[in-house]
Amino acid sequence: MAEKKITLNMITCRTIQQGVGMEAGKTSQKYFDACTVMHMHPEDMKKLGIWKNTNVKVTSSVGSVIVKAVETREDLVPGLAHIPMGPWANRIVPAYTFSTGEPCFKGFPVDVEIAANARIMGAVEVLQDACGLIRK
Amino acid sequence: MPKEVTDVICPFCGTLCDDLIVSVSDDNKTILGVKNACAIGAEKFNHQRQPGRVKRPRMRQADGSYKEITYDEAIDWTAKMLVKSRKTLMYGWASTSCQAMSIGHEIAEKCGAIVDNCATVCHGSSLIAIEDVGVPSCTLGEVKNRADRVVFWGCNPAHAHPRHMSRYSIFPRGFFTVKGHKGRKIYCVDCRYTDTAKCADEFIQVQQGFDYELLNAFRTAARGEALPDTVGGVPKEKIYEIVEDLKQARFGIIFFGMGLTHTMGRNHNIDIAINLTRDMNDFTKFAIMAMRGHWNVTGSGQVLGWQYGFPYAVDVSRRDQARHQTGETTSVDLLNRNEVEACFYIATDPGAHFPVDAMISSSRKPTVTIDPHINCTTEISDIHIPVALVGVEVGGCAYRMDNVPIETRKVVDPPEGVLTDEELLTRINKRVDELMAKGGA
Amino acid sequence: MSEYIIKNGHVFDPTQGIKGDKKDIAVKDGKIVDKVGSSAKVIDAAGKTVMAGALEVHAHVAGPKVNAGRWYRPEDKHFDSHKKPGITRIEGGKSIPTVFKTGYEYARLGFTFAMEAAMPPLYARHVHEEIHDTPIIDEAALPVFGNNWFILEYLKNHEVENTAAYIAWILRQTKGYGVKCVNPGGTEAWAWGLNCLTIHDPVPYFEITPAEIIKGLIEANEYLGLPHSMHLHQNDLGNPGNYKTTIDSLKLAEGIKATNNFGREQVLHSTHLQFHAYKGTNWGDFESGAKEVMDYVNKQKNLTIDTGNVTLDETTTMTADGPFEHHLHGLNHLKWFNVDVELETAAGIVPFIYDPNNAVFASQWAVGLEIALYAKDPMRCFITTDHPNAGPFTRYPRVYSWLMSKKVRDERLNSFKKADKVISATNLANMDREISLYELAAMTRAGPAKCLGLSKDYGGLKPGMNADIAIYNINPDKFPSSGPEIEKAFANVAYLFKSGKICVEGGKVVDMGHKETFWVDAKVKENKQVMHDVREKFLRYYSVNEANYPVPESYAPHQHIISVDATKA
Amino acid sequence: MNTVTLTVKKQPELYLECENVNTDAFAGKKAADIAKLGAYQGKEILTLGDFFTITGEAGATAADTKIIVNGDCTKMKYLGAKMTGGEMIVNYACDMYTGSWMKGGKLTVNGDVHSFCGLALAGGEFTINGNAGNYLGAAYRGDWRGMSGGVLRVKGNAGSDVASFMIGGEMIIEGDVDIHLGTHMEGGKIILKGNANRRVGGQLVKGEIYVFGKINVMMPGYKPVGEKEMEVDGTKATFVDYLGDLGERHPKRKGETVYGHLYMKK
Repeated sequence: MAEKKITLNMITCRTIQQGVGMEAGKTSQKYFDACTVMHMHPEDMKKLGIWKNTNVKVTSSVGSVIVKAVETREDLVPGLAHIPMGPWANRIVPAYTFSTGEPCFKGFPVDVEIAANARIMGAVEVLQDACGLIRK
Repeated sequence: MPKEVTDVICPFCGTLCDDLIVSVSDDNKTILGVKNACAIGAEKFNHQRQPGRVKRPRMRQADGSYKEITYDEAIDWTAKMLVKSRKTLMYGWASTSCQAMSIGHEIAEKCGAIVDNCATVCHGSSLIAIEDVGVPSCTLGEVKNRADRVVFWGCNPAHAHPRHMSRYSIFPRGFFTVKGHKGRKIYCVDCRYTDTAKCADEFIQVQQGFDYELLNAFRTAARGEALPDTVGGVPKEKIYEIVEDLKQARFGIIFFGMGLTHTMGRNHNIDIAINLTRDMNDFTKFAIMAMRGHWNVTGSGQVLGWQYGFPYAVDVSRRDQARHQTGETTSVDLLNRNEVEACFYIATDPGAHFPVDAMISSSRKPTVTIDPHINCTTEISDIHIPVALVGVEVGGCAYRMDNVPIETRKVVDPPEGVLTDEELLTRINKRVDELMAKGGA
Repeated sequence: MSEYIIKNGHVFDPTQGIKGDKKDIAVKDGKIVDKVGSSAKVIDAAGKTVMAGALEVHAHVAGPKVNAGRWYRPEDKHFDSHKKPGITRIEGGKSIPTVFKTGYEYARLGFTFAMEAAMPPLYARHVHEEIHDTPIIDEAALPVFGNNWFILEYLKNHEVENTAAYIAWILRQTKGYGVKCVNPGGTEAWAWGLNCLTIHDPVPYFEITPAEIIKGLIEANEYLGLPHSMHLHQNDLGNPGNYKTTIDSLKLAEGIKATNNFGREQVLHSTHLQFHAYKGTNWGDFESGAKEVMDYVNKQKNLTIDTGNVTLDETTTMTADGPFEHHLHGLNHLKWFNVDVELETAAGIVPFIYDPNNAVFASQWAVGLEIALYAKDPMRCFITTDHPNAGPFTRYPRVYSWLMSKKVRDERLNSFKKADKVISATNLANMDREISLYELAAMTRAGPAKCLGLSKDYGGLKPGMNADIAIYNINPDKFPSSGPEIEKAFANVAYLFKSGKICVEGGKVVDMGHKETFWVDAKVKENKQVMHDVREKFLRYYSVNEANYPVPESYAPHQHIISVDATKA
Repeated sequence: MNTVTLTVKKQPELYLECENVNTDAFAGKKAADIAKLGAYQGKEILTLGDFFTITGEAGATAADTKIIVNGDCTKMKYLGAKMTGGEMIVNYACDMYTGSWMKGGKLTVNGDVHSFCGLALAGGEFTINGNAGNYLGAAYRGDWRGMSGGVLRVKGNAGSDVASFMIGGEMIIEGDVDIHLGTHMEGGKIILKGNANRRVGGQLVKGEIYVFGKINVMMPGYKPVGEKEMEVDGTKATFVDYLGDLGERHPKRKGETVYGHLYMKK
């Protein structure tokens, strides 16, 4: 029986697709495709009970974001997850800096739940939504 | 007849490749193609000619939409914001030229602001470490010509600095390294089996967040002292073996990235890696270098350095002195603590790269963003002022990750009427002077 | 431009032999002139000392290592960053001031020119960016050559002409002023973690010795007829017993005559000699070797030197002598910065505290003063602190006070915690000489100007010369007797004229002047070999393209280009 | 000893730089003069009188002066910084740099303090009857001279980077600390009554750290060499003596290498 929620250790890093997407434009499809994914180990997917390319809700101490769980050629160990840096990853990155100026981009716990039918927001939307700038 | 501009400097990452060839239409308006660039660099040039580029400043209206305004209006609004605010965050600078930064600093000193650059969320940790313990380093050509042991620790140039490995660190043949890759032993230490790790002769998988302990073990091993059985998931035999091999280097280099700067302990991870490098110099020659990411972020540190004596997070808000304290005068902390009253962003996109809580705080303050393109930050700002792309539509000085400055080249004209950063900042500076002469906003 | 007449000041000008006579100095259109019209502004200099603007012959004031020293030492300015009222910017930094403070402080001390002593060619653009931002004072920079692969390869076969052609090429690429040589061969050896401690140690791989490099560079410099001579930081800096290597190096200049059109007489300038004049075998039996070294220097007319006076402060050492900084870090364990620069050079930085309670540091202080006091010809011995290595340049007034007053100097000497040890290890206690204002003008104005090949327009107050003038609140008839008084008088000029404009008045900066960047354009015969080698090295070994190597014109908007024609050499 | 009492009457809108709130700045002044002392809020120059009701008067010197601060000080920086003598009591939480660069006297905070407090403490007594933030008693950035003297006591917890580059003096933390305790330490004494997260004594050259609780992950550069019965801050116990950091350089004295000591309570 798969669990409904698993806890993973999250890191956010650059990828070349994210770099290309960024230069293509923050509102481009390339950027969206590159940054709205979460790299997971196949074992963790099994544990959560999903196949790759399923949308998931990722929740940290500061918030939640919907991204798509995918496998990666850059192997992770089980328990470690990665979302490329960008406004989606930053919806869940804790802003605490340990008085060093650097927030917790790497190594913070997240809960991952299945959210197969949830919509992934756009780059601007995901930020404006957090800032309360979207008029409902 | 299209023409080719040679020796063009790539405006993307800190590798600052300076061998690009860009073909340009004969009216100097359109980029037709780019040679030698990596995928990201090429995209940067391609984006220049994308349709729909914003060519005039925009102001957010009450309904959340943006309307076009003139440069004069945008400049006036910005200058008034700066003069009125008692403490402003002026953040970014990594994608602009050193010449533009100088003008920005003058404005900051006049208006009372904190000047911070992208190091603050990137290699700021490295700068703290260097402030604490120095750094033995070298230029990238030294690596190409001499290095026979190369360690990539918590960095992934295959993704973040795509031409680094071929130009400097793994593959090139240099003066004393005629065998190229074959003459070098490549190590990669990471918590993931990255594409860089795949290029390495040896991959050491460290448990996420245990770099400090592992580096401590390397240093302990180098002194011949005892170790626990495993450190950070790495068996002690492996640690001894690697350390002995590193001692055999004639010229060794450690490259590190955000795997160290962002991970628990931050500056301490780099601090101890620097100390390992220092220790290795008792046996042979060793250097260490930060894989600086965002293009001219190094240049911002240099200009702040010679003008104020600090590499980032420079607080001239009181206008009578310059101060620097990472953790206090750094952008994310300033936003977290609501220490500033207004935000001025230039040549970067904190909206995409700052943690959300910092940006929520930012979105509640008057904000001006200066960027060639629409990005996440422009869409939560009061004003977006588009400018020419530095390194594509206007030249200017940029510093490479090893602090080597290169004057970048203009390859095409900016869209008609679009100001450069230098022109825009000069006009804001002038408007600030006018307002202050009149006694404020 | 305004006209000025500086009236009734006590003028000290070695270029005219004026030793404190009351004399009026007229200024018009940026130059010193015979006379000015009746509408000229009158500056009353009665009871004051008038000298030419001082020239700094050797300081680290701009460039990559200076800046690294700045930004990696936030603690050097955490409590020392202030804005003064007026037109000046925020000024920060004790041992390594920011560019703004550097310009202002030199001007307040009466300086109008500073030579950046070590410019790595690859980083020339950085050096010029800082020079550009440094207000008021004129500046120039010396590119380093002593460990450059081109030079090592040419001089291995004693190819002086190729060496000269390459130097000329570099000067043009970097907007450089002359030939600097730091720890010849030793810094290249450092790329492998090694060093050359004598002038006969072979340089790894390159099959050449420091002696051959030094001699070859002197010859190439004279082949070109550059305004300045070869400028040498010798091997084995800072180690007990090094005075022998020092004299051995100086001997390499014997028999070589200066060839130039600038009135320069020396062929070798040996810098911060204090660090190179040590006897003994270790820090325990360390002794001053100033007498031995200066006896030799006094005899050889084709040498000039600068002192490198230790000021007994916390400071930041920085040099292209990479192995030395590593060695120093091993002694004090303070944070070590190093950069090796491909094909060219290296640099190191370590903070340093010259604690007066330490007998060695106090002795170094004495050695520096001895060097100046032993100098028979003040036109060949210049006062420096090798800023910031032996101390920051802002301490010049204090160094002057020690040199000009035996009383002030002895007070310091006798109050050292280990005074007895210092007195027995050095000769200073027995020296009575006091440097006069006239000698000081030679050591800080006329001498450096001549040494740099600038004596036609700078370093004096002759009509026709550039109107760079410093007026001090010093009445030579009532010369201050206490250290603090002397310091105060030299620390803030009453007036500083830069190119005929008043830039400092009563110690306050009132105008940013019109700073110029000096560089030397040496024309040589077309040299296909050298140009081929350049192309080759850039294609294969440099990490930048040749086309991106030169310093663009815009970096030096106000250039003062000194042309040299060596095509007929 | 004369007493000056400050009571917060207005909260700053930004943070207030109270570098003039210490016994040295007050010495020799009456309430009216103290009220005129400057305080920056961003670029705005205000006075202490704008924010505090001030009563009493100071003694002739810092040593003769006692200051009591009442009211919410959470947005006030530099309270008691650089003081050289006398006494100061803050009856509320305060912000950064409280008691930093203190050389003498007695400073008590009856509340929490933020980061960078007690930086490079050189003398005097600094007591925090609450929790402390990060970089407590550490060195200023780039400086190798951290806390060098005096006694710093925290009743509650402290954050990360506590006592970095410590070279002397004594620090007692009665609660827990986060990561990096005593990093780069080269002298002095730290007593931790609670637990430490990770990285205790990394790159330590010299000095002593006593830990009563647990350390989540021990640094690999420490090795146990024996046990010692000791009385530490009033508690008698057996401690396991670890030498370290064995990855770091260590000075020699009379031919013997001097190590740092980490004492873990059994």
